[in-house]
This record gives sequence, structure tokens and C-alpha cells, in this order.
Amino acid sequence: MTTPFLVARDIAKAFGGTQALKGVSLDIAPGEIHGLVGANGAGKSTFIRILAGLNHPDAGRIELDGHSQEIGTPQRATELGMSFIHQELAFVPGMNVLQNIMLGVPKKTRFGLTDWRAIARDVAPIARRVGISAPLNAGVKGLSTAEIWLINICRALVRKARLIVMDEPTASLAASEAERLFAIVRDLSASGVAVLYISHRLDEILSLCTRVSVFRDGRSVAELAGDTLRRPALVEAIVGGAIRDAQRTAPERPRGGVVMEAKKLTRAPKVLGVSLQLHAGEVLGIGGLVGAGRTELARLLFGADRPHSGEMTLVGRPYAPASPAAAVQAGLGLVPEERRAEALFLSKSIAFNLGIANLDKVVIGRYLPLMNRGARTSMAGEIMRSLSIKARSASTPVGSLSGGNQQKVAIGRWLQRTPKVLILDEPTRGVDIGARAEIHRLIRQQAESGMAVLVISSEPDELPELCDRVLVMAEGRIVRELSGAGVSRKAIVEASYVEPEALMEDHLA
Amino acid sequence: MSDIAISARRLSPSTKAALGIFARYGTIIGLLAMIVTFSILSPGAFPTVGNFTNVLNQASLAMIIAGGLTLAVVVGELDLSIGFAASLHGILITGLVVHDKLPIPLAVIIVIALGAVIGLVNGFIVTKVKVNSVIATLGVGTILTGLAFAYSAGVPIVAGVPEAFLQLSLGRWLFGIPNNIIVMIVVLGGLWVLVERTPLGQEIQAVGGNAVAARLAGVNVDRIKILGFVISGMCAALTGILLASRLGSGTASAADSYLLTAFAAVFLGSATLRDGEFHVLGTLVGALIIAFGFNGLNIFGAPTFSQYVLQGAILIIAVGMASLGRSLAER
Amino acid sequence: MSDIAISARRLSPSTKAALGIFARYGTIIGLLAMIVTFSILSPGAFPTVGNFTNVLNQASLAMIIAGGLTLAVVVGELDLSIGFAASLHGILITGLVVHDKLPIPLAVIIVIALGAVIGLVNGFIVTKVKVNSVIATLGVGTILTGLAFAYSAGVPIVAGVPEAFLQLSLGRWLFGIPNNIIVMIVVLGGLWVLVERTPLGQEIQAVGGNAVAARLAGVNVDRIKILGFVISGMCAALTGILLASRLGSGTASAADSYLLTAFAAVFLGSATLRDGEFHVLGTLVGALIIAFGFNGLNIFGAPTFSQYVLQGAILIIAVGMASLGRSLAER
Amino acid sequence: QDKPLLGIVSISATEANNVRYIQGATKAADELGWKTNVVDAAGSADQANAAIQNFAQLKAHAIIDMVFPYSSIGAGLAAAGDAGIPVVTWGGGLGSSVAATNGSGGPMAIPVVDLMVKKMDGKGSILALTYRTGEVCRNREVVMDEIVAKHPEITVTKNEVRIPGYFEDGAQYANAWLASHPAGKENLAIWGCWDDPAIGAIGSLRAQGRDDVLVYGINGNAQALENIKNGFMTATAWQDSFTEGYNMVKMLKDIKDAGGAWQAKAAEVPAVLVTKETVDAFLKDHPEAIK
Ligand SMILES: Nc1ncnc2c1ncn2[C@@H]1O[C@H](COP(=O)(O)OP(=O)(O)OP(=O)(O)O)[C@@H](O)[C@H]1O
Ligand SMILES: Nc1ncnc2c1ncn2[C@@H]1O[C@H](COP(=O)(O)OP(=O)(O)OP(=O)(O)O)[C@@H](O)[C@H]1O
Ligand SMILES: [Mg+2]
Ligand SMILES: [Mg+2]
Repeated sequence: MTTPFLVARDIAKAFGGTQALKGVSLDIAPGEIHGLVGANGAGKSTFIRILAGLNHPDAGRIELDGHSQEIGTPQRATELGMSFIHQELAFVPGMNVLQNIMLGVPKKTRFGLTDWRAIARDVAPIARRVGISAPLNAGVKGLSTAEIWLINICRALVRKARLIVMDEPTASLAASEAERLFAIVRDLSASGVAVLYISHRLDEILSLCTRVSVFRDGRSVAELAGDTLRRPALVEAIVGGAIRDAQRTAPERPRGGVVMEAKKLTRAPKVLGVSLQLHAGEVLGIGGLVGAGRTELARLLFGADRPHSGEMTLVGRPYAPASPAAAVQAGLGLVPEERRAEALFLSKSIAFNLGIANLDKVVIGRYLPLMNRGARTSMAGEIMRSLSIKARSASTPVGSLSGGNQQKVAIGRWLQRTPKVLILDEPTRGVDIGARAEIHRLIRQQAESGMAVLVISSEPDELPELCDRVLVMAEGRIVRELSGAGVSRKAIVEASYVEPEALMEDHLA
Repeated sequence: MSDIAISARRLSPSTKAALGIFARYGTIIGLLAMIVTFSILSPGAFPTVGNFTNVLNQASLAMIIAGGLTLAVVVGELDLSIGFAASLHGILITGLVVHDKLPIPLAVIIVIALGAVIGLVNGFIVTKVKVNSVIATLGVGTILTGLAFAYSAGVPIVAGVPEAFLQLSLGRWLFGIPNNIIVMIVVLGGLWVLVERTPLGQEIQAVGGNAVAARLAGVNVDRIKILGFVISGMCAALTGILLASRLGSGTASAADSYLLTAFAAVFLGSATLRDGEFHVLGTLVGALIIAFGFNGLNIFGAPTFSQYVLQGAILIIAVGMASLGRSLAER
Repeated sequence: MSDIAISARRLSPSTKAALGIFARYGTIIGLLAMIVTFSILSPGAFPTVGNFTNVLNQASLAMIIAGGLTLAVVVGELDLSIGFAASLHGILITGLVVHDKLPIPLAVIIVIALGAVIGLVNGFIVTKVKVNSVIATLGVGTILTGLAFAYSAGVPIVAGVPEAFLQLSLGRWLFGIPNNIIVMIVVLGGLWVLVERTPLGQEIQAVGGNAVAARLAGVNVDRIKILGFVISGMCAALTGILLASRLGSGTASAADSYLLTAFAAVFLGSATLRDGEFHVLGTLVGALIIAFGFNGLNIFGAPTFSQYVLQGAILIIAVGMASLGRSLAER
Repeated sequence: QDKPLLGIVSISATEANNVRYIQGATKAADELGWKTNVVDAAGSADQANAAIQNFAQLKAHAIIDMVFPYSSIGAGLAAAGDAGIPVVTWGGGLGSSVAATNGSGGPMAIPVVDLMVKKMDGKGSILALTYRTGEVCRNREVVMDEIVAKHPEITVTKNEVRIPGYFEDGAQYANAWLASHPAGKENLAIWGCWDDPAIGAIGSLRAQGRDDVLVYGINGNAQALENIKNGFMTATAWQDSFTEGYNMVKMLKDIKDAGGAWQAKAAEVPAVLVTKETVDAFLKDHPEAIK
């Protein structure tokens, strides 16, 4: 084997009282695609942040090209030939695509001024290869999460690094975009660039990686390669035991009456004449490609945006929420797509984050509007147990949780409320396989107790596993309805690519 | 060399724990250290019940206005109108009592209601017209200065201020404790309970923490922001009233300088207990640091210029201790 | 009823386009509208080359200090020390020229270097000691006030200011254009090129736009923030120098009031062209609005109280138009 | 446009004395058939310069600078000089191209300080609230220094107040000073270089229930007179700023008439010492002083 590019030995790191890493080791050879897996909170991102010079290890040693290195700052990490795509998206909202791609990258100049033309010439082919469809001079404000991911990936490529680290790069990507990314990763590998690839999607790991390190509770517990690199072994190493893989369990159940109905809901250009019915006790999935308009649809249902035309009803009565507050009042809940920006109060405790949608439940008395902190803490404790949120206590700030655990907090907020309608936008993004199964079980359980659940997911396997019925959206319209045995990965993917205009006519005919 | 660098970065857990204490209590430790230092430097004059009462009495007005400002910053906005507003309120209450011969309680209620209205206007401009709060409140403050002029023609209202009005601020109606202190404790206590112990307070904190998330969690963000401005406006009114009573006159721009003091207290306080978050208790600590710093330096008899230098240093050191502790502990 | 509500929400594309123009150019339209109004009200005195030159000349100092402040806020920090710093610089330059008899160019260089050092200190306290910039710069500003007192004992330095020094600000060395205007154009032009057209400017914008992202992307955030403070400090020094030259004396606290003016200009400007972002061009527009507002109201001879009311209203309306246009266009 | 314009630039159009001066000046201007325009520079010398330049643009008939020392309005004087407009100051001193001045205020302090020293029997402690940035206050401080220097048994503590913020500063400095100067040990006095900081200190004295400290102000603004009537202030010197304003505008007419032949001069209006004993008689003579 060639000499490793990177060697990390016995890295340990504590945050306050949390021992995030207790001694992990890992090495990567040039040209290798090295997988890194582990449950939420296992310490993967912390390890990456140490490599990136964002955190400093308490103990351990890092060697690059055989030389011991103190990384210290992100700039140093870049100088040493490493490039990172972190779990948190790094972009500046006020800047355009090209400026975001070039963030922190040395730029060509003419007479001391930035030579954007020359830069654009260099970047354009890379952007195309990554699959950025927006013009380089477009602002990033309107772009989807996926496109912003592509920008981050593009940045790593522009730097011409010797090691590219990707922390859950496909969490926000649709299947086609992910495929493109895999091709790029393989290209990079062929040209001698090492890739450290973190994901909760084991299929990806198995098809891409030649070697996989597994972290559990801050320790490296296994390194699998060649013959040992198999799904069951991987799962066992991650959770420390066997797990029943989540399967489609949805039996054909009688569903309840219509809870929510939308008629010809339109908010151009993202949502165009969407009609749907949501029944009590069903899990309705909305599938489609990224950018199909699903998030916008959810926002309309939840009163976060207002429709330009169309009507809605809720339990038979006209429903036109002027704000999310009105929607919540009427009995809706929403778990938004972007948990850090749209769902969480990062500096506040878990209890605060869970309590904020349940304030009526934590008040001492109707006429004594004081908080019952005991009630809040025990409520938080209950939710944390039922979702297995990994944290020291309910008073831990949410910002210090791992990505997957943050997602659980965002979902947990609504479970105590038992809303009539719960909308989940990408509910298991960034969640480990164990927790994913738990979240799915919880969603089913809520539906069985009569709640109407709407799930948006870009993960092709998730909807068939979870839903009774799936609507597929494309370019702002609902293009197909699948139900019962007709719900399958293949059917969803097919429908996603259908020409919506053609289908509309189909429908009318 | 790089080994030394590594070891310098690695702190033992016990060091980290100690630094963690500094991070939480740095400003309070700073306050206590300052009080101890001044007590040693001026043992006869500084650490006496009389002096502490005086400092508190004096600082009460700044604390009340700073407490109100805290609510505005907790919901994520700045309120630069408070000083100008308090000046206007001071003139107005004197006018209502002296010229219009209104009963004092009625006059107080009217003025505090006006404070609420000003807050409402600020809140409306910020949330509905969507003007940045710096510009909105600076603009409103400038307008209020104009109104103060218009009401008084710039002339302080002095003659015939009834003794009962002066007693609002000068009296000691309960156990010989100066009224200002009692009002301050009631107001700050009330604000603390509101923010920390009521469901409404949770919404207030949520809006300040992440307005987008608060909206999607079903909080009426605009209403909460407006509430923050209204409370800020009411506290400014109360300060204006007490100041007019203390001075025995209504004078345009008498309270303008509270703006900077209130900001210093609020931002000092944000380094207390919780990193970078604004909260009522922190503001109280911040205001105490400023008040005791000023008083102690004076009693010690430092020349004016070094008083400024030391005051500036106290601000930075009080926060710096907390912040450095935090960032070292978190390395 | 809900139908009406919905239809009222539908704006025609052309209305939206018009609103979009308001959103971008609202403040500029406001500035022009104000100039037109004053020209109609005072046709003889307001819209003359002489008066416009006069207004620009007057506003130049505020523009320079506001331009510097823009750099501090672009990197996401506030610099409250600038007014106090400019006051100190004014005293210092007068002292160096009058008492120490230094050649003027040397004195200017020394003072601007001191401005850079003050910025460095601010930046260091904010980035390394991690003190919130409000407290850090307020603390430093207070210390500077103390130093200004110490240097001058509070007494203005007047006697023996050489004519050559006065000519710095009063002279018209190029095509009869007042020097202040030329300096202002050079400084603001330089800052604009720096921020908008150089790689360093990209890092500056990135740090302000999203410091976490910039850090993750490998930008040396601390260095950029320090740079912002240094530039702010240097511009404050330049303003202090020109002010001393314009006043013909070095006076403690002479420039303190620039703080509020600079803030107003910077935040007004943030509503220009780009929503809520700070940028040099916007600051220029903001400063012009303030300067023309003051001048026009003066020349029209509005009574004192209504001058305040109108000034406040101008601030709010200028930004409000842009903001309302934006939020309606985005419905 | 037809009526001649009198431009007035005030350091603080809300300060009591400034207001009375403006009233006097306006009255005289009305009598002369001039119109007035007041600009509040809010303590900023730079604003004052801008306002004077604006008046020069307007081709004003004459300009009054209130309190800003001539040394800090260089650019304004230059602009007015170019336009041939006379500038007079009130409390801003005589110098550069200033045509006339009054209200220079230094000598006004003499009777007050003399009385203070006399009541102290030449020994004890004084808290002096000063404001050196202002020309007038600085002159008064010099006067006080000279008189007190003759009494070595008097110790003076000086504190600088700020504008704005003088009430609060006066109170806080008094608090601290009182803490180290308990009652009954020696003769105590608080002296403000103008009334307002002293009034701030009175608030502090009353809050503490201290009646052993004598308080002195200067200017004789309405609130000071009120405090003297009520016994909280011992003495002030009443500056007849209304008459000063009135006289100055009348003199401006002469200045305009004389043109180039005018000799710059000071035209002071004498101040009146007001104490508890004289306050009633004084108010009978000058009812306008407390309006
Ligand atoms: N800044 C911090 N302060 C306190 N605790 C932290 C901090 N950052 C991470 N942690 C803790 O360290 C542990 C490891 O977190 P990390 O983000 O590395 O997990 P992860 O393996 O990336 O998980 P995920 O798959 O959910 O992204 C978690 O328990 C987390 O709560
Ligand atoms: N009002 C809004 N303000 C800001 N961002 C928005 C808004 N509405 C939608 N977005 C963002 O725009 C992106 C595209 O949303 P859209 O609804 O078109 O796609 P989608 O079908 O939901 O795709 P995805 O698979 O990413 O969920 C999403 O990332 C969403 O977060
Ligand atoms: Mg992670
Ligand atoms: Mg989406």
C-alpha cells in the first residue's frame, strides 16, 4: 500500500463535560475513497472539524505526508492540501454563485482588482461538471439547498486539494445529483485525490468506498475493507448490535375522513394548481425532484406564504391561515427542511426548543400565566427518551448536539401537541439508520392514532417505506398519485421525470 | 516548537472547569472584585450602607430604562429612541402636573400610556413598514425631540412643581428605602418574571433567538417585537417621570444621555451567565458595574481624565474576563 | 371576504416591477424628491452650485467617518469609538502642530497612524479577547475621551494655529473644489474599490455576510475584522484632522456627535440598492440625505421644532419607501 | 426674502438661558422688521459651522453665534466673512472676525464665589462642577480658582460634567463627594459653573436628606431661582440674557450701518446676584426671569 496521505492517531476531544472523541484513529492513502460512518453523535463531524482546524484536539497526533502537523486554523488546513464540505452549509446569502464558489479561494487579479472574467472562465467547466445549472452571476438567495451543496462541492474542487472531506454530501441531494457526485468522487480518486466520505446512507458507502472506518461513541470501533465490507457487518459496527432494517410495513388500513383539502393552490412560479386531499390516519408522501416545489407547497399549507389563488379546507371548514401562528392554532405542525435556520434556537436548551410549540402545556394554571418548569423538563425528558436524543440533559443547548439529534428535536416539538395535520419536510435528513427507523415508527404511530401526516422526502426509498399513498410533484404540479402496491421507488422516480404538461392532459382525458 | 504549541493549547479538565466558572460569572466576579478594591482603597467612605443606598438610588433610573431596552434587544431590535423619549416624558409630566393641574396618578398614567404608544409606533415602523430598527428609532427619537421643543418651546417647566410630585422620586415610603429603588426592583423583577418565567417570555426569547424558527413554530413574531418596543417605551416613560421628579423640572434633552448608559449596561450584561444573550439579570449586573465603577473612582478621588480611562477599562475587563474564560474553556 | 383579501394580494407584473424599482432605488428617489422639494420651496437659495458645493463640503467629514464605519459594519461589527477617537485626533493634531511645531504632513501621518493603532486595539479586543464590539469600542472610546482630557486638560487648543493648517480644510487646491470634497471622494472611492473590486474586498463581504461560512471556507475572519476596525480608525483620524482644521482649534468632544450622524448615514445607506446590506455607495447616499435634509430645512427656515420633526421623518420615509416597495414586490 | 434675515445658531436651543437670549433677540428683530431663523447645533461645533455657512448661502443680514467659542467656528467665520455678513457671539468671545460679543460670563462668577467663600469662613471643602470645553465655564473656573487660592484652608474637588448629561453627572459626582464628606465635620459647598449641574447635585442632596451643604450656581435660570426660593440653593448670579439678546440685535443694526468702520467690541450687561434674602425683591423687579 502507498504511504498514507493522512494519519490520525488517538484523537480525543471534550466539549465542556461531553467527551465527543475518546481516541479515534484513521488513515487515508492518496486516491483512496475512505468511508466514515457512525450513529448520530458518534463524533464524525467533530473529527472533521479537528482536521479542518476549527477545533483543537485535547490529545492525539495528526500526520500529513509523514510529518506531524498542528493544524490550528482553517487557513492552515487549506495550505496543507485539505478541502472540506462541512455538514453545515457554508455560503453567504448576499453573494452570487461565483463569489460563493470562490469564498476563501485565492483569486486571479488584474492591476490588483479581482479579475472575475478570468475566474469565471476557470470555474465554469467545474461548475458544469458538478451540475450547477444556475448562471454563475445569479444570486444564491433563491437557490435550493441542493444547489448550495453543489456550490460547496464546486469550491472544494476549485481548490485542487489532495484530500477532500465530505460530511454527508448527499443528505440534501436528489438521486440524479447524487449520481453525478459519485462520478466526480470516482474521477477524483482516479486522479490521485483522497476522499473522506461521511454518510448515513450505507448503500452509497458500500458502492463508493474501498475502506470504511466506523466510529461509535467517540471511538474507532472497526475498519472494514475488501471482504469484510458488507452491509450487516457495517450495521453491527455502527449500532453495536443487530438492527432490523426498516421495511415497508404499511398494511392496507381503512383511512379516516378528509382532514385537509387543497383546491387549485397556486403561488407562481413554484406551486401551480395543486389539489390534494389528506385523510385522518394516513401518511401521505410527496415525492419528486429537488426544486419540484414541495417545500413551497408545505409553506402554503402552513400559512408561511400566501397563495395567489386557490382554496383550502380543514376538517370541512374554509381554511386560509394568515400566518404560521394561525395554522398552529388551527391544528397544524411543520418540521421545516432547514433545521438550523428554520426550526431551532441553537443557543437555547433542548427543553426550550421542545417547549416553544407547547407553551399551553407548560403553564401553571389558566389564570396564572407562569411557566411550570418542572412540567417542561419532564415533558422534554419524555420526548428525549422516546426519540433517543443523545444529550447530557434537557438543559443542553441544541447547538451543541450532533446534526441528527438536532433533527430529532425539531420533530419532537410537535409530537406532544398531536396536531391534526403534521407536515414533515425531509424528516430524516442526516439521521442515522437507527434513529431513522425510530422516526419512521413514530410517524406511523402518530398516524395510527388518527393524525394526518404529510411527508416530503427526496430519498427515493423513504416514501415507499413510510407512506400509504404518494403524490409525485414535478415543476409545481402534482403529476401522479400512487397508492397501495403502486407505491415503489421505481414508480416515484419515473413519475418525477414525467413532462407535467403531457400529464395534465392525461389527467383531463 | 510545534510540540510546545500543542501543549499550550491543551488545558487540563480542572483548568477548563475553572475557566467555565469565569465564563459564567466573569462579570459578577468583576463587579465583586471592583467593590472589594474600592472598599480597600476608600474604607471610610465607599463601603457604607449610606453610600450603597445612594449609588442604587442614583442608578435606579438608568436601570429602569436599561431594563426596558433589554426587552427590545431580546427580541432582536435596537431602540435608540429611549433617551429622547424620556426627555419628552419628563417635560410632559411636569406640564400636565404644573400647567394642567392634573392629579399626579392620572398624569403618570397618561405619560406611561404615551410611552406605550411611542413603543407601538416604533414597533409598527419596524415590523410593518420594515424599516431597520436603528433608523426607525433614531427617526422617531428625533421627532420626539422636536415635539419636546414644540411642547415647551425649549423652556424648562419649573415654577410651581408641587412637593408631592417631587416626593415620587425623593420619598422613602417603605421601610425608609428610597422610592426609586423600590420602583426599580418592582420593574426589573417584573421584567425578569415576564421574560424568564412566563410562556410569553418564552416567545420573546424565541423571537430574539431565531425569528424565522419562531415564526414557523407558530409564534406571532411581529406582535412579540412590537411588545418589546412597547415595554421599552413604557420604561423610558417611567424613567422620564422619575427624572423630572428628581430634578424638580421638565427639561428638554435632560434624559438624552441615558441612551448610552443603557446600552452599555445591556451589552455588559449580555456577557453575564449566558454567552452573548441579553437578559434582565445581566442588565442589572451591567448597570451595577457602571454605577459602582463611577462612584468608586470618584470617591477614591481619581482625576477626571483617569476616571474616563478607568471606566473604559472596567467595561472591557469585566466582559473580557468572561469572554476569555469562555473561549479558552471551549478550545 | 377571503376572496377580496386574496385578490388584493395580486399585484400586476408592472406594479411589481415599479415596486421593485422603489425597493432598489427608494432612498435615492427619496434624496432626489427631497432636493426637488427644497428647490421649489427655496428657489433662490437652495438649488445653486454654491449651495450644493457648500453642502458637500460640510458633509465631507461626516462622509469620511461614515465611510470608515461602513467597513466596520460590513465585517459585522459596530465601532462606537469613532466619534471620541476623532475628537482626540483633533486635539492631538493641533497639539502636534501648535505646541510641538511638527511639520503638518508629519503630524498628519502620525495622527493617522494612531488612528490605525486604535483600530488595531479595537479589533484585537473584539477578535482575540472576544469582547462584544459594542462594549469593546464603547470602552475604548471612553478611554480615548480620558486621554483627550489628559492631553489638553479639557481646554481647547486655540492660540497659534498656523494658517497652513487651516488651509487643509478651507483650501481649494484643485480646480476651485474645496479640499474636503476632494479628500472625501478619494477616500470613499478607495473604499469602494477595496470592498467591491478586490479579492480582499470579497473576504470582507464574506465575513460580514456570514462569518461562520467564511471561517469554514478558510477565510481568516479575525484578520479581516481587525482590518475593518483599522480602516474605521484611520477614517476617524482623518475626520478629526480635517475637523480641527475646519474649526481652527482642537477641542475635546468636538467630534463626539459624528458618531450618531455616521450611524444614521450607514444604516440609511443599507436600504439603498441592496436590501439591508452595508456598502460604501449606500453610506454616501445616506450621508447626502442627512446633509441635504439639514441644509434644506435650514435654508427654508423651518422653526426649530419642526426641523427636528422633519429630519426624523426624512430618515424614516427614505428607508420606509425602499422597504415597503420591497416587501410588497415580494408578496 | 424681502425681510432681512437674522440667523441664530444655538449650542442647545433647549437650554434655559439660550432660550431667553433667543427670545430677547427675536423681540428686537421684530421691532427692526427682521425675521429670525434659529438652528439648534445640539452641542456640535461642526453643525454650528455648517449652519453659519448655510446662513451665508442665504445671504443673511447678520448671524449670532451662541456659546460656541470663536475659535471653534473657523470655517463659518470664513464663509460669513466672504459674504460680508457680520457675526456676533454670545459667550463665544471676541476674536478673529467677530464683530461684537456679550455674555462672556467670567466676571459674573465673582460675586457668587465671594459669597461662597465668605459663608464658609474661608475653610472647608468645595465640589466644583466644571465644563472646560465651554469658554464661559472655563473663564468662571479661572475666577473661582483665583479667589479660592487666597484661602489655603479650602480644598476643592473638581469634576468635569458632560453635555448632554450634566444633570446626571452633577448628581453622581455629588453622591460620591458626599460619601467622603460626611455632615458636621466641616463647611461644605457645591459650585456649578452654571446652574444645571448644581441642580443635579441638589437632587442628590435631597435624596440623601443632606441640608448641611450650600449650593451655588450661575446664570440664574428659572429653576435655580425656584430652588433659591425653596431654600435648596444658596445663591446664583442672574444673567439677563433676554436683555443681552435684545441689546445685541439692536447693536447689529449699528454694526450694519457702520459697515467697514465698525470697531469690534464687547457690550456686557451686568449680572445680578440673587440669594434667599433678595430673591423675592428680585422677582418683583424681573417677573420674566421665572417665566
Ligand atoms: N460545540 C460543541 N459543544 C458541546 N458539545 C458538542 C459540540 N460539538 C459537538 N458536540 C458533541 O459531540 C458529540 C459528537 O458530535 P458530532 O457532531 O461530531 O457527531 P456526528 O457523528 O457528526 O453526528 P451526526 O451524524 O448526527 O452529524 C455529540 O454528543 C455532540 O453533542
Ligand atoms: N419563502 C422562501 N424563503 C426562502 N427560501 C425558500 C422559500 N421557499 C422555498 N425556499 C427554499 O427554496 C428551495 C426550493 O424549494 P422548492 O419548494 O422549489 O423545492 P422542493 O421541491 O421543496 O425541493 P427539496 O427537495 O429541496 O425539498 C428549498 O430549499 C426551500 O428551502
Ligand atoms: Mg455530523
Ligand atoms: Mg424542499
